[in-house]
Amino acid sequence: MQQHDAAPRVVILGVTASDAHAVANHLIAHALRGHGFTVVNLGTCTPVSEFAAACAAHPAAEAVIIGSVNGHALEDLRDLRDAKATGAIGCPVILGGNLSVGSTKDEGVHSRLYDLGVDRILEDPAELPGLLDEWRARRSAVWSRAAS
Amino acid sequence: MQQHDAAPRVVILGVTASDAHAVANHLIAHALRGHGFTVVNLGTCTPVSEFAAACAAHPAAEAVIIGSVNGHALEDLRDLRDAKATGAIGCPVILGGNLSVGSTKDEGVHSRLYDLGVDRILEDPAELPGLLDEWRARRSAVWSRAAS
Amino acid sequence: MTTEPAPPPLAESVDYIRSLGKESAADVLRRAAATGRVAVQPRCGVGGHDAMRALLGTLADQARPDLLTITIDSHTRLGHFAQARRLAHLSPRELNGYPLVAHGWRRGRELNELVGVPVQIRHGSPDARLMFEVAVASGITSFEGGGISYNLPYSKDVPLADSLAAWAEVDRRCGELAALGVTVDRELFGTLTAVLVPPSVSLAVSVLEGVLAARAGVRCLSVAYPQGGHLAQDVAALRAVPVLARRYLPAGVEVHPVLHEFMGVFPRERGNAEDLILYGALVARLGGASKLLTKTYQEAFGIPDAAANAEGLRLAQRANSPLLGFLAVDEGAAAEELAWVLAEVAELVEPVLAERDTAGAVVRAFAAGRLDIPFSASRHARSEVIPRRDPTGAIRILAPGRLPLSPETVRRHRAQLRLGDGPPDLTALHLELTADINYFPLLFGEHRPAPAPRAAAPEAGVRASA
Amino acid sequence: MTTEPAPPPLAESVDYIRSLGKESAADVLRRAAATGRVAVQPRCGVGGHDAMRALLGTLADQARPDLLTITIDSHTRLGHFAQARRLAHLSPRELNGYPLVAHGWRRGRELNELVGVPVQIRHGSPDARLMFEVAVASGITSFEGGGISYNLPYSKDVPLADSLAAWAEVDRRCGELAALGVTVDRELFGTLTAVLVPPSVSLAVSVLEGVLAARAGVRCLSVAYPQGGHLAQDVAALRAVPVLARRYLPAGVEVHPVLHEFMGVFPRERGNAEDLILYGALVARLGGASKLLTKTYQEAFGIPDAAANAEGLRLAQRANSPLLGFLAVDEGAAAEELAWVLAEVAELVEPVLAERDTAGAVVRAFAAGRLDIPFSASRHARSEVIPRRDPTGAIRILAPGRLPLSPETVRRHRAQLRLGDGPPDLTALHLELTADINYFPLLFGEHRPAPAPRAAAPEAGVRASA
Ligand code: B12
Ligand code: B12
Repeated sequence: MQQHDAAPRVVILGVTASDAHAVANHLIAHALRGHGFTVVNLGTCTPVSEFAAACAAHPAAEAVIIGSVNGHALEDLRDLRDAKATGAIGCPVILGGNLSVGSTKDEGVHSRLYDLGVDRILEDPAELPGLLDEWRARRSAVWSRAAS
Repeated sequence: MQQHDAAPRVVILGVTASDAHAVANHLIAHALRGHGFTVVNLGTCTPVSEFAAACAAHPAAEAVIIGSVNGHALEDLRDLRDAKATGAIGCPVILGGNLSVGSTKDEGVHSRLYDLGVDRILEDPAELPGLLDEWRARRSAVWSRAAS
Repeated sequence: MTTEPAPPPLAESVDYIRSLGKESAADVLRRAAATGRVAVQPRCGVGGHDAMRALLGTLADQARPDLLTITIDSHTRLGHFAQARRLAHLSPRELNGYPLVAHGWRRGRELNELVGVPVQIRHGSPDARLMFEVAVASGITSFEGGGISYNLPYSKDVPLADSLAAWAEVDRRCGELAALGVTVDRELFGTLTAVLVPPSVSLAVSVLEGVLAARAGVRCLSVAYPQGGHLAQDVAALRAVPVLARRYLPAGVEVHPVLHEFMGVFPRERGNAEDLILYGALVARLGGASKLLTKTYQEAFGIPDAAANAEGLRLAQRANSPLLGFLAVDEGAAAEELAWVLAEVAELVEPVLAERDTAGAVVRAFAAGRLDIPFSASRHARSEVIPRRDPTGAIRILAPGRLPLSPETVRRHRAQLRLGDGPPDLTALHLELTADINYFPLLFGEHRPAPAPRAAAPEAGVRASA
Repeated sequence: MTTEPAPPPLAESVDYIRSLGKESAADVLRRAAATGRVAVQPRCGVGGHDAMRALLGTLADQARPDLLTITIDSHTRLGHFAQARRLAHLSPRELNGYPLVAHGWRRGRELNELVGVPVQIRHGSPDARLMFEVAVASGITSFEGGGISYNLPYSKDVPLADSLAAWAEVDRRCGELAALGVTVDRELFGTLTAVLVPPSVSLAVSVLEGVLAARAGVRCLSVAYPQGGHLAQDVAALRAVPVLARRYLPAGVEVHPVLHEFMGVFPRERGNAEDLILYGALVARLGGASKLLTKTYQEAFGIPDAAANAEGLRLAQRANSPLLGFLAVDEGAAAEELAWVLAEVAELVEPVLAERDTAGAVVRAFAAGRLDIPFSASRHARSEVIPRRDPTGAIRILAPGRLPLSPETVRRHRAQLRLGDGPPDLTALHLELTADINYFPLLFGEHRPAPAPRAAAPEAGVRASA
């Protein structure tokens, strides 16, 4: 699954199934486009199945980037474990937002989310391009080792 | 120690030893005068000894009326027990105000004040004339029984 | 949670409502309007039934709000009742609201009976028919929503025609209840997507929803407007509500202006959040709102705990202080904003109201972008309208998209934004918009301001001086 | 409590103060004045040392005031140190403040080091010489009091000549400290007996104390004024402070207006008390106070607990909100009040300042009633001056007693009080005064108003409309 550096870099973006918060999604999509990414933005209220379908439609996608701010991340991502296990979502999953209900946060939620198949939890959307670049570099390193 | 109804009715008024709150004292003195009492007003910061001295100077006094709002009633009236026991203060003692420190009041303070020799704790200064009249009527009843 | 019996027939619920002997929300609003007080109401909802009882009890005790709320969780809002029921069972703390449909109307009655003040259901459901039945069976007759305002901010792909039809059913049900002598207070969610919503867009949507609701039989309307942050603009928007009601709604309908304390990105520091809460409450007083929905100092972090919620209410209640009679708004500025917003609302709603089938006209207008909202959660609005704050902090329209605003209106907005004629620089715009969204945290110095935008920089004004 | 070593020599205390590396109270006030913020400070004092540590810690944590306080108990105030020491030992909860002299300067240092902000001693001692030494040894250089203002409201029979002499010693000590590079903030207790104090009486006493203090070597004066309740009058009184300072005090002395949130009878209901607290804080902002002393919603009941104290501070801090730039006072009314109060202060202080020995002149003036305060706790003021509220709630002078007010001033006050020419009816006056004292509880409808007075009834105005 090698990629040309010149080929457009695709990411899949969306907000979790029960979450209608749109503003961060609009802004992140815009920022990633500004960084040269092709953003497949599934928008708000996106169930895991819809992320999986987008992965199928865009096999070159570098990552699925999911936002969740209404506190329902755990429940909304319940199906992620299966989607990752079956390969329905093959690329890494980045998650960010406000990941649990309440004003004091229990960090146990993060490990439960990693258990579900999230690959990286970020705070600040500004970290996205850097992380995507880092992963691409590591992928290239793996491929060149395979090619050598 | 019989009294003529026509004789001026005397009361001794003052605020406890450590207490400088003057306003209630001014108003109570004025109100009692309006009810026809002769008020010996010792004012603020009056130790028990000064109340006792006033009793000696005004043997006809019907009552010693003490205010305390700064929360120090118990400490300021420590000498009252002796003054009552020795007869240095012979007439009944009425106490009112804000009798302990703090915004939530422990009613135990009242019984400790009664133990010290306070005869009646009142909330509202408006009750003073009624109480003084009631006590006078009861005194008269005792005297007339004694006379008969 | 046992299996829930179907809600009783309407007449029985009406009897139950009467038997409660409570003031209705409409009564409370009417009294507030008559006495010039602002009724104060929290948002509050947690997943578990006992937790919800405790929450309502604490708020009633500690803050004595004029109305209470059952805020519904996101799953229920979207009609995912099974999911809501499962969580209510297994892990109610993971719900961001009270799953009323799952808990059922008998528990709804229990909550209603727990408190002396009327209770409102606040949710965000494009299709609220079942929830409305459960609410009425619970004896609750204050119900937020609308076919536009509970669709576009709250779901991705529900056609407007569907949500309008579902809400028309709810509104007709309100008419039936009115005929039975029960006035339902129907609050319209003019807050929309809450972030940088131009007042005319908010009010236009409420006018259209109000017209549809009144036709369906609703007799008491609360028109909610989200505090934007600019005093004269917000006061004008609230004062516009009765004017618009006289202009566009039948005389028999009571209409109450309602202010939602700032609904966008809240400052994180407690003191700053409290400054904003108090400011919002004062705006409600100055704008003549009948009701105020409060926020808490925990807003930036998550659903507040009961204590923080009560403190937010108590702070907001200070706006009803008899000692604040000296507060005043710049009446000239407010009058100017009022004239502008009324003209803009007319430009937006009158073409729609000119058509015969209003609901259909609304659907077509949104499809064509002649009605539009910024930052839509739904595909059924174009979000081509782009707002910005002007140098004084007021929310203006940078790009009207396809809104049928007059050239004069468009020019005025551009002038207020100190814009030249060229097209906006998109990268700069993104930074500027982000700064506008973070207006209050920035004003309080909580974040470093975004890199200086390349387009016309703000000049004087609140932000610059902070 | 072990036996306390004598306080160290002044130079050593100065080194200690420097070593603390803290801002001084004077620094905080200067910064507040420069930035237009109002510094916020609680009253707080409890009997036990550990309890006092906990109290300061809680307030610092939960409310981040700009300054903190050690409020002293009544026994210590009156010099009954043995009694204070006994109670500090046996039953510290029975003390209404912190007995600093009993606990001693090493514990004073501990308290001072506990918090990052400067600490002030607030007491009420006609003779504070020992307490001042303990305070300075504790590294505390903000000290309230004055030879008039800490005598007449706080003791029964201390001759003014004695208290003035004792405070002259304290003030000379401040001069010594100034020479060593340490600025002591000396707050003058213009609040006096707190209840219905006419602004000119408060300010006149502060001017005289200020003149004496400056001559003795004090370089930083805080002039405290007690909120009376009438916006324009209170704002004018605060604005009068810098004018009076320019007029009567040497140029080298820094002078800060300080507002004491309403110091009279407080409403009992929490919400009403909080309305008054917020109002007071806004008055401080509008009047340009450098500092505000806060009250709590428990004021009517007793010494507040730490949580209530912190809440009072947090509410008052809202007055510094950057969102309240729109607040304004009726500038015409404030200017009028300012002109009046300046004229009255001149009428009161200039005859005294015209004499050669100012302290002696003060003593003679109080003895003769040419200076006077209402409701004096002390025999050394006549309390012939009788205040009343006018129909708008402003505090006026019903009977000037022997105050050397001009006939014009006297006539104006009587006119403002809507008085005829006859002598006042004393029974009615008593009821009216009581109503004026209970102004805020009555305004909030907490008590039934006292029976209608027989004299001229209030007409329009705040009270009537409440
Ligand atoms: C605006 C808003 C709304 C609008 C949303 C309009 C719309 N459709 O977009 C309205 C009013 C409709 C709304 C509704 C609700 N909301 Co809301 N809302 C907000 C608010 C005020 C601002 C959100 C926002 O737009 N911020 C601006 C954007 C740019 O930032 P953001 O979304 O906060 O995201 C930041 C980070 O989370 C992160 N991030 C976000 N996504 C991603 C993704 C990635 C990959 C990464 C790396 C980072 C990242 O970066 C962003 C920038 O810093 C916040 C509170 C606040 N922050 O002040 C509450 C808030 C998010 N809402 C909340 C809730 C619960 C709801 C409701 C469920 C109602 C309720 N029960 O209270 C409903 C949602 C219904 C549903 N189905 O989802 C809660 C979430 C609670 C929790 N987690 O404990 C909040 C925190 C309010 C609160 N304190 O209770 N809301
Ligand atoms: C004005 C005032 C002052 C003025 C007093 C001026 C003066 N010399 O008169 C000043 C500012 C100087 C002052 C100082 C202090 N005060 Co002060 N003060 C008040 C305030 C605000 C009003 C008091 C008042 O004049 N009320 C009007 C009069 C008419 O009513 P009253 O005194 O409250 O009395 C009523 C009842 O108590 C009762 N009553 C009073 N006396 C009597 C007597 C009898 C026989 C009867 C039947 C009834 C009765 O009837 C009155 C009418 O209802 C009260 C709080 C409040 N109430 O809002 C605090 C208050 C009384 N003060 C208090 C304290 C502690 C002090 C200080 C010790 C400072 C401190 N540590 O905080 C110093 C006192 C120093 C000393 N040596 O005593 C506390 C008492 C606390 C407690 N009990 O827990 C109070 C309650 C404030 C508080 N919440 O902390 N104070």
